[in-house]
Amino acid sequence: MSHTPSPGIITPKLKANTIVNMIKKGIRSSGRGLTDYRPIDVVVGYVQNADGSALVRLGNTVVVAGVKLEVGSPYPDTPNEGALIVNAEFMPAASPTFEPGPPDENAIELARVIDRALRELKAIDMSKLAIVPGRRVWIIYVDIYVLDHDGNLVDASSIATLSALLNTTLPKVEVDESGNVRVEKNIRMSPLPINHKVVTVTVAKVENVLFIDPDLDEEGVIETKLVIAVSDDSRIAGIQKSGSGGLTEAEILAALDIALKTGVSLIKTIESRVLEPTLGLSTNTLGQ
Amino acid sequence: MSHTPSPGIITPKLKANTIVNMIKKGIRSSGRGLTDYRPIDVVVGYVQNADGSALVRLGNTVVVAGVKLEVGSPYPDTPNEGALIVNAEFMPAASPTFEPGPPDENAIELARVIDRALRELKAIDMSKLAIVPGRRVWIIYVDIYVLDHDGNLVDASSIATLSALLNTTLPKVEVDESGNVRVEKNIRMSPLPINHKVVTVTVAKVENVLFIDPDLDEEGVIETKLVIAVSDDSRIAGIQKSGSGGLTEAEILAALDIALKTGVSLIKTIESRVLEPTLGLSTNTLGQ
Amino acid sequence: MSHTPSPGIITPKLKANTIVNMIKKGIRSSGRGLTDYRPIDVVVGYVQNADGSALVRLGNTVVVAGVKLEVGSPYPDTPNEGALIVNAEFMPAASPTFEPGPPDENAIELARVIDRALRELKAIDMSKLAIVPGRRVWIIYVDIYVLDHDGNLVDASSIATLSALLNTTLPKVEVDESGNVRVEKNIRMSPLPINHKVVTVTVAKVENVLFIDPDLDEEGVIETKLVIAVSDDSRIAGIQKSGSGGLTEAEILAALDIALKTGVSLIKTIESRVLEPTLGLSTNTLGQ
Amino acid sequence: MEKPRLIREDGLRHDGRRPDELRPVRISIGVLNKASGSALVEYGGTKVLAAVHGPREISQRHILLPDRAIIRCRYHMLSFSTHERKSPAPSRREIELSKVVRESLEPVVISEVFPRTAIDVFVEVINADGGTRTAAVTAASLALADAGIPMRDLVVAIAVGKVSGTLVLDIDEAEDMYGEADMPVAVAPSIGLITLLQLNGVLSREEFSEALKLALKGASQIYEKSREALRDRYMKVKVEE
Amino acid sequence: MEKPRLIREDGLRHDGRRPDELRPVRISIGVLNKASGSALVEYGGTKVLAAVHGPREISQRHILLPDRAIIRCRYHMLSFSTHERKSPAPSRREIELSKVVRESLEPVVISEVFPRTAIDVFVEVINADGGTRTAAVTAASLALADAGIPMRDLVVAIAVGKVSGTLVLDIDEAEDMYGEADMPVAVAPSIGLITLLQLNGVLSREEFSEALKLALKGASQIYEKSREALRDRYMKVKVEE
Amino acid sequence: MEKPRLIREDGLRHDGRRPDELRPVRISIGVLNKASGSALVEYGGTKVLAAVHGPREISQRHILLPDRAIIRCRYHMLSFSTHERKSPAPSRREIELSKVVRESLEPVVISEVFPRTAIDVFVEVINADGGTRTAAVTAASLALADAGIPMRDLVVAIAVGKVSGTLVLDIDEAEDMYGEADMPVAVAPSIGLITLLQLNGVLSREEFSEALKLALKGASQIYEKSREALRDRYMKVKVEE
Repeated sequence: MSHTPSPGIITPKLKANTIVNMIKKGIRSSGRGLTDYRPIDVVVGYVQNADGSALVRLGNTVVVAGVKLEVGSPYPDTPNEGALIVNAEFMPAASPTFEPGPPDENAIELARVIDRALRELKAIDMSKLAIVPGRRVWIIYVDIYVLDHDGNLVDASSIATLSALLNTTLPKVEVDESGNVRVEKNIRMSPLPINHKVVTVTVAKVENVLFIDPDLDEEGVIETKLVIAVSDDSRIAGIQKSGSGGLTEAEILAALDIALKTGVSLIKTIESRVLEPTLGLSTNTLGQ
Repeated sequence: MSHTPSPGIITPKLKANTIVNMIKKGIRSSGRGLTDYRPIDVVVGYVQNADGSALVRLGNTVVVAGVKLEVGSPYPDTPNEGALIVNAEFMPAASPTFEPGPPDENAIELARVIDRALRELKAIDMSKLAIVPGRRVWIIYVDIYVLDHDGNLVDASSIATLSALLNTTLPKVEVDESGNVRVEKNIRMSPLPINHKVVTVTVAKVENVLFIDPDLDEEGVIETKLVIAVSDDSRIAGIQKSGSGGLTEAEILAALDIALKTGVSLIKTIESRVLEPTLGLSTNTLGQ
Repeated sequence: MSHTPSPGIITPKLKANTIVNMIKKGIRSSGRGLTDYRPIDVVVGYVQNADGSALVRLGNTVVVAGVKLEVGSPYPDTPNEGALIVNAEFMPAASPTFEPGPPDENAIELARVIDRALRELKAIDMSKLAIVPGRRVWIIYVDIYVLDHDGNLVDASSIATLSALLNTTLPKVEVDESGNVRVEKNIRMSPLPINHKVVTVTVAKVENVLFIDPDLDEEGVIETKLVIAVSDDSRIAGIQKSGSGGLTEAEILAALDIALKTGVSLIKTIESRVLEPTLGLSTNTLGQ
Repeated sequence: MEKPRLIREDGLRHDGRRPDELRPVRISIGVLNKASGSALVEYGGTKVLAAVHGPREISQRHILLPDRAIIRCRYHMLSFSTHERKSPAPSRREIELSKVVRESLEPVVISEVFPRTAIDVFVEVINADGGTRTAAVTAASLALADAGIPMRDLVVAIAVGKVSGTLVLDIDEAEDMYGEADMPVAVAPSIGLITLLQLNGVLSREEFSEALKLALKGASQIYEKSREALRDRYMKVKVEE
Repeated sequence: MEKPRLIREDGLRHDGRRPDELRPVRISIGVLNKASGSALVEYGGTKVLAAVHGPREISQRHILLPDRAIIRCRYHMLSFSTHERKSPAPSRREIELSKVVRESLEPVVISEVFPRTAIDVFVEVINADGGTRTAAVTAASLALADAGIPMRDLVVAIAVGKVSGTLVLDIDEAEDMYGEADMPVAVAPSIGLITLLQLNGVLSREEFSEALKLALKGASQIYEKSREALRDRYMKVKVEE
Repeated sequence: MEKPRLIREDGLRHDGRRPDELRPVRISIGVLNKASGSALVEYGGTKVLAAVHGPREISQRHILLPDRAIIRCRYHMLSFSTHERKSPAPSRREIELSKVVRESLEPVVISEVFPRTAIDVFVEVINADGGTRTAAVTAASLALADAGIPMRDLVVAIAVGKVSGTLVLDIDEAEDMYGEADMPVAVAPSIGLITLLQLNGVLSREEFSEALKLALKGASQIYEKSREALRDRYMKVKVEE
């Protein structure tokens, strides 16, 4: 059963008022504007045993996403295609309010929103992931772990997911005459075939003001938010209204315009971070 | 672990005394006698996506049962027979005292009592449900959901189950040369082969008086009850004493006689409701 | 999550002090010395439906272990070998502090320590347990149930496990031309092939004194314990430090010497109990 | 289910509806005896029952709030409601939809009136033919009203889809399965708030605004039918009294 | 297990028993050290251990009752007690039998003496050869007595079966598996109450009354043996004191 | 992974290390924002994050103790940290290691200072290449120090293995998989207490004492690096202030 959540760590009334008043003036902490992201760091290849991985810092929010490729059976209705499975967990390390255990409704919603955007956009070319058509295909497991929670987990997770997918390579496989598949993880053949890139842009609303990338304090004051998946060719690849409030038709359309504009440039930023050699970032820390 | 239940919604002492005193005089609310059922409504075919279904109202108790047929593997010891799986859930909608979650001991007991009666009587002709003998057979899932709880859930569920089974038809199947089974749910070939009909009759006991079909208020005062499965040929197809009390040998024999007499006529009532066109009952409501 | 345990049934302070003072003088209740086990009773073949079983009393601690042999698929990396699966449960009957439910961390640790000792020592000759090499092998399930808890559950369980394995016989199997396996449980062909025998010896520490086989009262005062698996050829087949304290290097070496000496003679005791006809022990009780 | 031709040559849909046409909507309020409120809502072949218990005290005290009632919500599918039998364990989809349905109700329930209590909403999908979550929102909202819970407005919901390139109202299962997009929308029309919005599929900016308008148009028809059903229910109760 | 000839030409059963003959019954009381009471009961090859803890306080306070002790009961089979290894997860059968065994004890336990406490009964089936639930009831009843719980009477239980058309007492696993009916009965003989009655199979009205009489006859023998075992136990305890 | 030649002709190991040589050790303290304390520890390719929350109150009051803080500990592997994807459900191995890691910390935490609270230690294995539990102990100990929990000493841990008959320090995954023994050891060097000791494999009495000495030697190097990392961290904090 889903239930009205308790406010986690309550933002003191005075601080909350200050945050709202500043947002209404278009100012936010550390001086960023309503449609600015916090600084983004991306470390790809952070996890050696993954087939692709990325550690992402969005301000003080830290997420690691990893991709594992396993040989498995296709779904009966898509016998010649690979399959995608996206999971997310909010680690108890990330916040005093997170409990260990199976993913709660927030983690499940996050994973499903990211999964749907990838799936509906056909972001991954699944038709190239059959190994023995009709029998053996690549199953792509994307696992997202939130390690430090300072707000906007969906966008940080979507950035980590896209980065990890762009970092993923397919290992060599050999199929013997009886159809048995042998994987050589040490030999990498090609990158994962990507048709489209997609990120989410979360637009928050407080007292009729819209802004993006809320941090944890700001999440304590917002009424609701709209998570909008944006593709590299400026289409809307998914929407999820989340939170206990509502929006007017005009607010929704305004939020979409913000998301489309921000999302496309965010994808470019990620591409450059993933493809260029990492500068000044150590894999020895959590990307600080 | 099973534990002594808390009384659910406690019947006030005065009301309880009144109920007991009336039962001892052979009178019950709405004027029915000790061996009278409340009014019974049956709507078959209530659920379009089921292979057979029935909504049953027994007084204010509402139960929906549905049958799903799936192609599966036979049990190793009956390779040429279909299989039957009966489940029951008490929906939280049905009573403020029901919690969401997996079936509790009462729901499990109810399902197993109905399952055993069908199984022991060989009510369904399982030998006609092999598709590819030894390999593929029909698995019959009967799922029972209690939607409104005003007492005597077992009998209401057994009526719903029998009605749903009588409403069930087998779809067309095609088996190709390599033994793969293709089901065409849109083409219905024949009714489910039924050997015998069976219902339960629940006989309740309070202060040495026996009566049938207790409503929720009456269940609050009874000491124990005997659930007796009765076949269309007047045999006893199962018994379950349920509840915290006991019965004397004489009481048990008397209960059996009541059940045998009532059960056979109840089966006739159900047959006529299922086979005749529904009169005056809308599928748009819960059978009211 | 593992958490600091609450003291179960608290040994009263005065009694605890007495126990500690006596141990420091080398004396224990019922007069045994620091490196003496309590009396050991072994009843093999206690469970008729098991393929091997033993009921063990170690003082007032009672454990029953049973072996079930099932035909299954081998692990991919050992296609021509049988497999071993060890489970342990602490039954709620055994102590007012044990709750029904899946095994807790203590039961899991116990099972894994015994499993590892058997596995690392290659105590069972797994290469003789393939039925159809590469496809069908014997899976050996060892299930350990603690029925009465008066301390030192690991050693009692390891004695019961070894006894049950020595009591286990392989049934006749027939393989038909298409590779199907038929087991005839009524015909017993040979004992389970055993390469090595192994038991654990638990050495407890309180205020720098080491002693073995702590009873429940003694477990209430010890700081930590070292579980040492000892093979029949005097090797160390596994170690597990357990409990919230620590040991010095010298204490560890001293504990090892105690364990090696005690373990080898314990194995001899078990062998004689298992192989000789049971004298004066009834299978009608719990081995009293 | 085999893929039907979703948009016919005459521009109508596979079941003969116009693109902006709802399936038949049937609403029954107060169908259960033991619940505080209940409603059965059908959109064509989709049949959803909602029941409300409460406001009430609950044993899990620690999740209650000092200044308002909490809403608890479970969206649940009966095992035989779908083409393939649904396993009884809660699916990730059901967990997500329980949240989404709850959050569509939060803005209209005046929860401050009942602090330290829970209002429980149980949604049972009896038969699924597309649009179960939107029928669930409408049914839940009516069950809340039937339970006498004070509300700022009714919430009603309807889905818009894109099938064979055309935007269509109230998609059924075939249109959902073989179409390009599914966009469920819940709205509290009198207070002008959209309280549920999901897009499962890909749309351009222009398609989206058109789709949203179509959804709001469909919702206003559901709203009228809902208010009518409530009026009937109350009049009937009055007459019976 | 292959199907044996259940009734031989001489009218005796596959193991040589007469139709109304019990298997050897063995009873040991007080076999556990840490439980408040315990008993080990064997009906032929069936071996069942019952342990009682309490009356005691428990952490789940909300299930306690203000005017009586509650009884909690778990019927559980050791994994190696059956022909095929039993998976450790509680089966639906175990859940049902935990309830049925508890309800067979409720009428005799004088629970009003210990309000706001729990009396816990743990049944462990060590070896299963038919009749585990009836051996469980007898063992549980004796364990309660051993724990000093005040009782109106002992409850003892035995099954009657119909095999190859004949009613037989105390059926074993082969008779259960290949027979036509299994009817476990628990009775508190001195107060004349039947506290467990199940029928798994099909009987005529006449067969049923005959079967019930046979069960009560068998139960009275178990009752004598149980009281004897209790007398022995108490005398032994007295002597040891 | 195919079996490499574990000890080469020149006496060095498959990755070129001497038998008594550690892999590169990297330590970062205070890497997380929302935890009370945290540390990231790498032994070669093994990367482990530890976070501490508390001392704090918790909702499960009944497990708290009146005279000390309890320690709660979870050892957890990210699904992609291993060669084969790890299923998200807690494995028996993880449950055991959560206990073993907690018990390695208990002797050094001065828990009496915070009665009726919990100190929570969360270990996340990010990449596993042998020695995850020992890296976990070192990281947990540093995270506790970072959280300001008073401690009698740091605990550091390292494994010794036996591969191709040779005792070697700090075994990696290949050496663990194809070697004869794995012996993780945790030690609080200044107070001379060994707080974790496991042996997974078979050793003679002599091999064991040699192996223990080798472990203590390796641990003292980890200890120095840990103290250095703590010093750096505190100085940095001071400078930032």
